[in-house]
Amino acid sequence: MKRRIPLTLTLVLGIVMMIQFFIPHQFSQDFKNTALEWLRVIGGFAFIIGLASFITHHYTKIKHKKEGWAYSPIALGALVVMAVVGLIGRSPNMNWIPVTVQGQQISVFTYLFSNFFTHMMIPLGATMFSVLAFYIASAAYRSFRAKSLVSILLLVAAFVIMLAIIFYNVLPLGDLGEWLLSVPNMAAKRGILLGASLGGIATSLKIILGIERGYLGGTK
Amino acid sequence: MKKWVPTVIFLAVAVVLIVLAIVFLPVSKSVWVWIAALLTLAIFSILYRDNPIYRIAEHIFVGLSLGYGLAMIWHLALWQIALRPLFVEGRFILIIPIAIGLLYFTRLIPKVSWLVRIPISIALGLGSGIAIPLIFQATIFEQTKASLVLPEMFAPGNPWPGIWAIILIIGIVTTLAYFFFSRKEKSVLSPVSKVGIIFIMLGFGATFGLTVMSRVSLLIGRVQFLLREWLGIIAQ
Amino acid sequence: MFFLLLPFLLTQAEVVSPPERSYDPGMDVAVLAGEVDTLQAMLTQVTGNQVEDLEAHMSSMFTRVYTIDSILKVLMEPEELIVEEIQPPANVKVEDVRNDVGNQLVLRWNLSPDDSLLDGYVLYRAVEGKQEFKQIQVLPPGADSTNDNNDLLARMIEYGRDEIASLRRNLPRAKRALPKLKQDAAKFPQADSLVPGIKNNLVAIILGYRRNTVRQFELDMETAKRNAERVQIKIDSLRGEITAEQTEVFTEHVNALASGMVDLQSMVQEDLPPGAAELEALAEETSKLRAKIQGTTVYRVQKLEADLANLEAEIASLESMIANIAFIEEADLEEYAKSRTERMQGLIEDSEGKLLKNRLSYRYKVVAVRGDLQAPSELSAAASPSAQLFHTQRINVLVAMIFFFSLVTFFISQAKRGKNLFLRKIAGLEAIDEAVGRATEMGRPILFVPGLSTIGDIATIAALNILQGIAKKAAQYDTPIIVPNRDPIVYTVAREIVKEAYSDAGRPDAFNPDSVFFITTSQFAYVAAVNGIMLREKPAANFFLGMFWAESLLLAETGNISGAIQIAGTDASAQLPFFITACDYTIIGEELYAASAYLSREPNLVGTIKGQDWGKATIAGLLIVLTVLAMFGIEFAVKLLTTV
Amino acid sequence: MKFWERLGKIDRRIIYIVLAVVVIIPLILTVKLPGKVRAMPRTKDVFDHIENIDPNGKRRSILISVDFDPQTEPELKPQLEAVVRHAFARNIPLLVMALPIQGTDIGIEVFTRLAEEHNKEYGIDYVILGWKPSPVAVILGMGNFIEQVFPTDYWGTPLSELPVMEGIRNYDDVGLVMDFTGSSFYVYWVYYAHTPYDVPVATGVTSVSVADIYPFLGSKQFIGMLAGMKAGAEYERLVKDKYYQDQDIFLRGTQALPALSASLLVIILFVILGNISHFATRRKS
Repeated sequence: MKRRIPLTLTLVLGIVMMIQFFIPHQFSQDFKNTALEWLRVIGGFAFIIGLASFITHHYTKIKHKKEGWAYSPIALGALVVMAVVGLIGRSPNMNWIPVTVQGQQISVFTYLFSNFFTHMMIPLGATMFSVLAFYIASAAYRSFRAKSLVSILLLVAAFVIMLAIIFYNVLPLGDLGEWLLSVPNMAAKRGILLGASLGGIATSLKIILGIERGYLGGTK
Repeated sequence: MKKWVPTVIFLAVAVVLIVLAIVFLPVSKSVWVWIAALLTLAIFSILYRDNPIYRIAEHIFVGLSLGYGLAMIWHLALWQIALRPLFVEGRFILIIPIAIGLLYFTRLIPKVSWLVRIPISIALGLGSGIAIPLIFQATIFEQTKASLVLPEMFAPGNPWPGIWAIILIIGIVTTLAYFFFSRKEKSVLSPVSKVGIIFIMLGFGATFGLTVMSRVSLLIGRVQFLLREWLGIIAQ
Repeated sequence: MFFLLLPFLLTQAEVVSPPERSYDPGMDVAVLAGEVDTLQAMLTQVTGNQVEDLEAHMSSMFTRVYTIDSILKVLMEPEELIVEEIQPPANVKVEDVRNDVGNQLVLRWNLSPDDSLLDGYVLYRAVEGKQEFKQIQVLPPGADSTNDNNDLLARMIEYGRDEIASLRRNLPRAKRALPKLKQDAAKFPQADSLVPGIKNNLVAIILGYRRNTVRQFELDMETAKRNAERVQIKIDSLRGEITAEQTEVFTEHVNALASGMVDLQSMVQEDLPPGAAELEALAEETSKLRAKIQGTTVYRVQKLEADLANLEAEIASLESMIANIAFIEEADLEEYAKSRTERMQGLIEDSEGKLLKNRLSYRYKVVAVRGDLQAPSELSAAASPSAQLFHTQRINVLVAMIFFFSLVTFFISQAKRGKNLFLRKIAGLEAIDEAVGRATEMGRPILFVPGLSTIGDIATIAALNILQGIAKKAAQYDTPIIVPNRDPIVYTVAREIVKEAYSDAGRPDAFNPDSVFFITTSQFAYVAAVNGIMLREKPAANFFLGMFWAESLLLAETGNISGAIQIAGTDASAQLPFFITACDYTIIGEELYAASAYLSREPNLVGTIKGQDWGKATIAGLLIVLTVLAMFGIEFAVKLLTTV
Repeated sequence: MKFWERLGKIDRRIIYIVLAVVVIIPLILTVKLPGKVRAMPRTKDVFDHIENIDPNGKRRSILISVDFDPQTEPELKPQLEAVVRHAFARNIPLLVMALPIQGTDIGIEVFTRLAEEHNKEYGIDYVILGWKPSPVAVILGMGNFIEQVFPTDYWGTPLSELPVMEGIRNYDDVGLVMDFTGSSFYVYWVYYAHTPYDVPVATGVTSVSVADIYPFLGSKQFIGMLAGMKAGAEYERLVKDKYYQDQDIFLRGTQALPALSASLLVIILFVILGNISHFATRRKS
């Protein structure tokens, strides 16, 4: 029962949606629209899983005083503050504790929420990725070796693309880069795309047929 | 070196820079820009080595993101498309998907935690069923069709599109051959797949160059922020 | 650092402006219509109307002369034609649209011979056997086909229903709110008279928009007033910016331009035949100059003044709106809601009457119209919009689906029956023995990173399958293996796998429980820890298999410096280049799945790989065959792949 | 040979500093590249398509999907701003949504700023639809009826009360879906919007995914593509030349371009130097 119900649901819904694709009749369209609406509603609740695992992860860390546990209260605190500020501050017509910002009266919660986003989340997120530029520079110097025919080809193609970007105004180089992207690159990527699509279809099929059942709970 | 040394160095450098900046530059007067700038520098501090300041900034980010998601999901999803239609507009049919969605909570109750599989299996079943025919249409058919060599590509005076199309088709077929795992060694396909690897490497090379550009762009974006919004060195 | 300047020096060498697009033939008429107007105006101004020059100019610019002819015709024969009779369109044909939900018909007819004289065509429809014709569409002259469907009508009906529902919902609310609103409105000076239009508007607002209380109006007004003040201040400050000196320069420029214009005009007059092009250039030049001279300050002042005027008007209207609320009675609300509901109900009924119905047949007539003249066509044959149960243009998708599904299930069942399905060896896999051997010789450990993703990722599962084989070999040679994990579930699975491998090799006692461990879920902290392991323990062989993101670069770089043999594999195509350049062997994309199938021999995996293989072979075959067919001009090849 | 050996063992932090200097100096000196930025054909395609949208016609609106997180914001924001400026200049109604949740507030920030700059009004010239869960269901659902997916806008106002939505019902009234993404959301738009509903789709991506997108460009499933920060600069140039010649607008991407060229060049040099030092020292040993 614990396995049969979910497996049957997947099987039935998967096959029904596949058949729906081939039926243009109104009832089929109505069914599809309802299914999509329900899917959106159900999807709204999916965040619970992420939230639960985040809280338990940090809670156990603090409880057992694992390495680096001191940071966990910071993460949890940030979560609570942002959630409270957002839940209150993003409500329609919210004007608790108004403050004046650039001549507009807005709630202090709304004010904090938008500033937390633009002046904390954006810089933190964007900088985390920009650090990679330094790592690439270092790896370029220390590890990108032209040690085989394959890696020589790869490095040459990469150089052509980078030079084409820098000197795009200089015709032959820019056009060579464009050609590299739209002929050999497109051929390889299309081949890989076709293979990957077949892989995706096969995986979906296995999910529907209940052969692939990793989603039932991770371990066997 | 002691563990706290980088922290101290970072703080010292930060303080010196801040003082210098306030004295000599048209720095921003907004507290928020300052917070953003200091957080940016905190993340950059990992370039020296892993340190507590970086870890704090990282954990703040993780917490904020999740808190943000929670608030937004309540306002934009649960309220707008589930609860309001149900309670205000009286669309009682929505009780069913809402009940199914609530099953996600059983994850927290060990005894009935298997019930969480029901919403997951519904989402996966619908998703897979919708995806299969559309992937056939959107990639397999569309991409194959777009790869065919057509006579009109060989316009008199400009046969190049046709020639490139032929190379394209050679590249696709040889790439597919490289990933063809049923081929025996020393079969005809071996040299073919060697041609395939050339195309694959040129393709990856292109990705490589572009990835480098991408990362550098992100860095420039951050430096632009520091120099422009914060320090005011670059003109607005 | 001279190289910093290099790009700029080089780009200086050859600067190429973007290639101009040639005119889209479909756009010729639109482009030309604009051209003719401006040119005609200019030519008239300079020389009087000379059509030959205009034509020469236009045919030099455009290849499609026939559109010019039609425009010229209109230009040269402006008198109104007097028409006494028009011919009807003929041969009206109706067809059902296939593969739809059954709500549309396609109509085609031959244009009336007097098409160019018509105001347009009007389309009428009647249910088969009934005489009552309803007007459905009005079409412009030149239209010889149309699609009759329920789209627009459905939209109307939905709109009407929404409006009725919101009226019903809001009436009691508005009634409740009204006394309070009137109280607040009393604070404002009374408006001179109640404008009926504003009143209706107000009633609608009070009914429909619950946020729009007087409070909101007041807030809006405050904002508007504040903005007006700001704009005023800005204008004053900008005015201060123009100094006497600037004004002088400005006047100088205008004078210079005026004198220049005269010269240029006379010059143009002299060599007119090819001169149309110069005229154009002149116009452009002049407009640019003018913009420059006007200067941003003047422009901004003007714009701000316009803003100020707008704001003041807005304030006035808001004030009168608020004051007018005092005149609204509860009866007004009711009356408005009632009349509006009636109107919407009328709209809905009318639209519903016009909806095409699935099971009925319809006849059409098309009427040519010019002023009061009407010429109806013959009645069309009857046709009925039917809904289909199978989408015939998707047969190819169905065939492909069935074919591929049977391939996959066939091979899976073959593999399950124990049939040995051949899979080729994979280069990176063969190197595993070499790497493990080297680690044994050097007496150093093996490092295995099973990717950074969760167990739900196919790449992670593939990596764990490969780990099984490696751990077994390590157990046999008694070489230590280190498996750091980022995901807690992957960690438990990996631990079981390594433990099992040791007992399979007959040495369960040699398994060190500390060799498989969980580090942290934080991406960069995990990478820092693994890098630390590589630098401290100096493993002789590094395996990076599974799903990787940006950290691929960091891992591969550190491993490279520590001098280990590195074998990597992932299906993340953006990360593969880093592995290829920094590792000794790389397992590329799908090879990873194949490798895991090859090692584990799990029937599901092997069967799927085989199925996909033959799917790929089919695509490659089709590509070649269909290209050959297409080159011989057989359109079937392309049609076969066209889906809707 | 000792020189190469020592060069090979150089501290990574020195490399970091070199890169930082190469990025900062062109920005501070506000180096301007000579000549105008030449737009790549893919960028031009997007520009031309938006040029040909008739703001009074049937397919008159643009649906902008801000499908990126803060992580890739520096690369995609110049593109987003340039496209929004273009649409504002042409008075095209804009619908703004997001598939990942954090995209909404990035969109709000950009739109509130630019709308003020261009005198555009919320609800009349553009609308923030916001975010809804299950991307596949959202994209497919909007093909049927936008209001079914987004009954209200981001702030809870019913869509039917916003003038901008008048006559915009589903993809049939959308002239272009413009998706900006730092991950693979572009595939969703091809699969679930372009394929079933045949709406023109274009994408603005980080350079990482550019090479992967070419197959879809070749098959015309995307009408065009904006590739990374570079394309942002190109688009800015196209828009400024056509609509804002006399106006001073901040060109985020154009400003960054010299630093981008310089740092790419430095990285190429690093690879070459690294390889020379590697092979020189290896031959010795």
